[in-house]
Amino acid sequence: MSKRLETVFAGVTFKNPVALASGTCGFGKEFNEYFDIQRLGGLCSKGLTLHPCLGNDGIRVWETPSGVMNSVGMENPGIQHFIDCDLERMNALDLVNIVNMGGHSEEDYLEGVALLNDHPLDLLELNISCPNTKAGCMSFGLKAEVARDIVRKVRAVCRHKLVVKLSPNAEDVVALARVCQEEGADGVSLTNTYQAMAIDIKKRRPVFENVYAGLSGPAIKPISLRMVHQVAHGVDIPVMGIGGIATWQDAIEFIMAGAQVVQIGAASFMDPRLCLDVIDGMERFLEENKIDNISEICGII
Amino acid sequence: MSKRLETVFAGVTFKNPVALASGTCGFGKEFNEYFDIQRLGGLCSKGLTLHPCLGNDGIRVWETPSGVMNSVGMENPGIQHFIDCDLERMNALDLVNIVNMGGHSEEDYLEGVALLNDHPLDLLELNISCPNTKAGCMSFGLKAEVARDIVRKVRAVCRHKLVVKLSPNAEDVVALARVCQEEGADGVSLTNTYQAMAIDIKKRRPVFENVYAGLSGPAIKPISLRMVHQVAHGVDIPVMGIGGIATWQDAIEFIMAGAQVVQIGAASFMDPRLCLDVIDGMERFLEENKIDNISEICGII
Amino acid sequence: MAKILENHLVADDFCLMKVEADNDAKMGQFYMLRAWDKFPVLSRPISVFDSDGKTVSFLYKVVGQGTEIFQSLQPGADITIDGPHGSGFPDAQGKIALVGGGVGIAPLYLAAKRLKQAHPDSTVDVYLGFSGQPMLVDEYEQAADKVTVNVGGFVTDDIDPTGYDVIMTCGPEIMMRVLYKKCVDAGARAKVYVSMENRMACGIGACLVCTCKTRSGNKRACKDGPVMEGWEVFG
Amino acid sequence: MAKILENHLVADDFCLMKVEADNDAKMGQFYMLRAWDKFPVLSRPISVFDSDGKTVSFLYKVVGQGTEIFQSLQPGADITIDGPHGSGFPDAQGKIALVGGGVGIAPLYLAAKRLKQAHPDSTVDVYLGFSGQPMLVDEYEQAADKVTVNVGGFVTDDIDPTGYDVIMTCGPEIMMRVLYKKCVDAGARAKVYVSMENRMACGIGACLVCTCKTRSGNKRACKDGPVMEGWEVFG
Ligand SMILES: Cc1cc2nc3c(=O)[nH]c(=O)nc-3n(C[C@H](O)[C@H](O)[C@H](O)COP(=O)(O)OP(=O)(O)OC[C@H]3O[C@@H](n4cnc5c(N)ncnc54)[C@H](O)[C@@H]3O)c2cc1C
Ligand SMILES: Cc1cc2nc3c(=O)[nH]c(=O)nc-3n(C[C@H](O)[C@H](O)[C@H](O)COP(=O)(O)OP(=O)(O)OC[C@H]3O[C@@H](n4cnc5c(N)ncnc54)[C@H](O)[C@@H]3O)c2cc1C
Ligand SMILES: Cc1cc2nc3c(=O)[nH]c(=O)nc-3n(C[C@H](O)[C@H](O)[C@H](O)COP(=O)(O)O)c2cc1C
Ligand SMILES: Cc1cc2nc3c(=O)[nH]c(=O)nc-3n(C[C@H](O)[C@H](O)[C@H](O)COP(=O)(O)O)c2cc1C
Ligand code: FES
Ligand code: FES
Repeated sequence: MSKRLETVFAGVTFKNPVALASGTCGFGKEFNEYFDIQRLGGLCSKGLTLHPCLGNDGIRVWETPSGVMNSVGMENPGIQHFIDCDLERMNALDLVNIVNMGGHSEEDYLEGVALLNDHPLDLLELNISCPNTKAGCMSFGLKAEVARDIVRKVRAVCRHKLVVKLSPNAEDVVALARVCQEEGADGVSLTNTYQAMAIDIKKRRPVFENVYAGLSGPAIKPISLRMVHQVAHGVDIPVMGIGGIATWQDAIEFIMAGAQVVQIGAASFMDPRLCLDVIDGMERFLEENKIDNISEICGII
Repeated sequence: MSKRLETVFAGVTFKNPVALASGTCGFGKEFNEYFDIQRLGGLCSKGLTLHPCLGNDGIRVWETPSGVMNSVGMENPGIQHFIDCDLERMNALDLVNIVNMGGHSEEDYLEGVALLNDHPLDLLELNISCPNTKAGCMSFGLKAEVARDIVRKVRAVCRHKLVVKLSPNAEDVVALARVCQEEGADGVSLTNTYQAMAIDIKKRRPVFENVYAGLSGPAIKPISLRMVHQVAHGVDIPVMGIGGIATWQDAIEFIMAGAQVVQIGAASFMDPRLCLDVIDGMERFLEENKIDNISEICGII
Repeated sequence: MAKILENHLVADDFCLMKVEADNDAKMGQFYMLRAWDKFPVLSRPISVFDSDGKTVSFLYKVVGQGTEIFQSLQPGADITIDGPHGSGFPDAQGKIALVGGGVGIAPLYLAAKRLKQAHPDSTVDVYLGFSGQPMLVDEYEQAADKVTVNVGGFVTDDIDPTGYDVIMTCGPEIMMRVLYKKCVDAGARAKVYVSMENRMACGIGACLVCTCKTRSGNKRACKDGPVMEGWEVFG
Repeated sequence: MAKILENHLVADDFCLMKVEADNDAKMGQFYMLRAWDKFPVLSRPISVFDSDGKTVSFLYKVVGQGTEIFQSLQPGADITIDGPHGSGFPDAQGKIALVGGGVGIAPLYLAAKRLKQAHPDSTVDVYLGFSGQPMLVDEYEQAADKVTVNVGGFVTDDIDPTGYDVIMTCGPEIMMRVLYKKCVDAGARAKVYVSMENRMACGIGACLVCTCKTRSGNKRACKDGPVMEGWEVFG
């Protein structure tokens, strides 16, 4: 591979701008049985919380036209368990190790950050956008001033590079991104899933125990692309583009819209190796168009 | 047909709760060549503006996974032309005649309403949610207090029953609906299209001249359903559910979520007669489940 | 639902599909084709290549997901063909040129046949421009008086517009624009008709996504067109 | 991509598909099947009905868009089968009962075959519950010592759990729950294994949408299961 795809995001070098999105790839172990995950630019861990979390009851996944709804509800073994069992392996990999962290309360976030402070990792992705927990998480990411408060407090204690993951359900996603920039975030990533609903008309009740769940996948790509474009033009910190990316063309669209890095989520469910096709396709596109480095087309639209 | 599907919306009786959505069925003429459009419960006119409007330049439609983006930009012959050429025919039909009206400025809205005041129609659908015009329209429908102002002024002059059509891009769609209720709207309809983007990576420019365009179709159904559910639980005025409805099951979901009436937009592009399958399927569902009237399942979730 | 009778490659990426149909189409009209349930959302507009009241044929280029599905269909399979739609080419006589580029040649076959049929004394010359492998040239030669084939160049270079009463064209917009301009520049008397293949959604005139802004106002390519007068569009 | 060798109805709405495969599967494992590009998004988990190292067979019920596409496939066509995944049924011996309801009978055929093969002295009794037309009873009879068929009732009524060392079951959750309870209530010594067919996305243990909350903690049906011990799930 040439260096065509090499990208620098907030001072961190990605050998290519493709990462797997949080919650869709565990901690990388299972994907590594399919291919050498070091072919990826980055890997986002499953969303971690201070305490282990069993996640939601009931149906957790539902298919929609070109989309997938999920209601995992932040099931994870807790930050300490992650530090003990996964972090070292992830750090040893030749890719950017992005640790995704959520929380049910301010204390959760701050203690979680403190725990992670003592351990190396490349980027901390602060999830204030998960729509699947009863308390917390997304509620921090809807209103700009609420987000300001939590980002400020996290920033004050966090010694890692900090990327804030934004919700498409935010009242004003650009304002939110600006707040993150103002409060010292090193970057933002967007979008998380869209709050959505499905009803089981036979049973006459919502499919999900939480009533609502998070929609992602190709269905929502055009909306996420718009938001990434708006945010990339509204802030100076770098942006990771997420939402429905399923082809290399999709990824190039996000890059042209202003994302330095892209993340692939639900599309991996089509085929765990799909991310490799995205990387190869991007490389080919650059080559055919005689573009020496992807940064040349980043944000050109 | 039995009276199982008969619904009353803001005092107006629909023989069935299925209408065609504004902008996807013209003024009903073309569909009437396919089937007797009087089989429908209602018909929403193409969005009208005070002055004739040529609409946007460039590509106006783009397909996305399970969705359609459009950038028609309110092309229409103007309200007076509509009154002269279409209104009488639409009123003569045995269905609920819903006249959709947009505007580029406050004056446009108020003069348009005044013009329509002198002519009979069943429901006036006030479009403050079209994302496809450079000035106006959706900008009235993003923030609750901006919407309050226009709805109040329109209400003050409007002698027709008034349904406000809401944007999924609104900062807080429930707050917006409440504002409509407070200002005397007889109902709300939602959602209009989602602001979205597509990029032509070969040409390295946005597909649409306006950069952004409106996404609709099955892709966005789960999000619109969630918003309809939230709004129906947040206001007392009746709700029309719109967004990606393509099957009778979808329609029943919207009814259970709290919509009294549903509108079908992009799905008609799959087959102009699709709305008839929806009506027949709903009727069958009620019959099989021994539901005497659709109101029995309206809002049960 | 209509039954597919034939469906085969006639050149790289170009297929000819023959389908049972119970209605006749006019030259220049199109059908909305669909061979899937709900994905992709939109049906595909395809011009009538040939039509005899019992069958209708389509010449299509495989460019994306819809046409790939069309290509995969076997004879005997069903396809929904909704139409015919649109105005089609007007009747015409005298010295007629039909100028097509790429898959834009599709509607010209029936046009040539019908025009010769209706006016055996008229002459119908066909100009076909291909970027790759030429195709169906024999068929066009049977239907028309003269066929000129251009491969890899500009088919508009091959035509002297001054010799014609009527010119009908279908192809890339740039080609039609150049042709129209050539006619104007040459002071040709020929009336020029262009077929505007704008992207479509409903295909029946209800959604206004296919609008052409013309000198005689907005026109729906699907209902008022696809055939329009050259001066309206390019004048 | 694997080539389809056979694919035909074996009862109303039930199809048996035989596919070329280069790997062998264990009883109770499943594959993720996909015969389309990007729509629908998710692949479909289907249990292994039979496997011999060169071919693998699936018994599936046509219930929705994915299985409808499977049904439409002709021998010779390609399908992606990713797997085998999951733990599968454990080896066992003695008096064994395999209890299936509906399409849940699918994994029990290979289970019966493999258990008899490994332990010819063991007895394997199969209980098959159908709501409609029974199917493949001959096949199960060849593989097992005894087959009991229940049509339209509760297959769990037919079994006396006290006679068995091991019971393996697959079917609707309610059926498996009733069976487990019956074992407990009867004070049966039998170890019960249940196959949990939760909805799946990745199928490989990475996304946590298929989690079963069990008495021994959260388990991923796709990776830690689908087979789990009865007491963990229903105890
Ligand atoms: C009135 C009319 C008549 C037509 N007649 C023919 C015909 O006889 N034979 C034929 O092969 N094609 C014809 N076309 C074009 C044809 O409709 C498109 O090529 C087809 O819809 C592409 O579908 P797809 O799913 O394969 O490609 P998509 O996956 O939708 O798109 C693939 C590529 O096709 C291009 N494309 C898509 N739609 C159009 C369009 N409407 N016009 C131009 N480019 C498009 C896109 O730019 C893209 O690069 C006609 C179009 C119209 C409007
Ligand atoms: C480990 C495992 C093994 C399975 N083995 C088999 C098998 O051998 N044979 C077989 O026919 N089916 C099996 N299933 C179920 C099978 O995966 C679903 O029936 C199939 O995915 C439905 O796809 P569809 O597109 O046809 O239906 P959809 O259109 O997706 O849904 C149609 C209906 O199927 C139901 N459904 C969808 N997914 C599931 C699921 N995972 N479990 C239960 N119901 C579901 C829905 O409630 C809905 O009513 C298995 C499932 C799992 C998790
Ligand atoms: C099953 C599933 C689990 C997810 N879990 C998390 C999570 O733990 N933390 C997080 O920030 N995002 C989570 N997400 C959101 C994704 O990381 C991503 O932002 C979203 O799915 C949009 O991308 P996509 O359309 O490519 O899937 C999850 C998504 C899915 C589908
Ligand atoms: C081509 C097109 C044109 C539209 N024009 C209008 C319009 O003029 N006024 C309006 O209020 N909504 C308009 N809409 C929005 C629809 O009425 C509807 O709210 C939206 O498409 C969501 O429904 P759907 O997913 O069923 O299409 C238009 C939609 C489409 C696809
Ligand atoms: S495609 Fe809808 S009006 Fe032409
Ligand atoms: S389906 Fe993803 S973990 Fe089981």
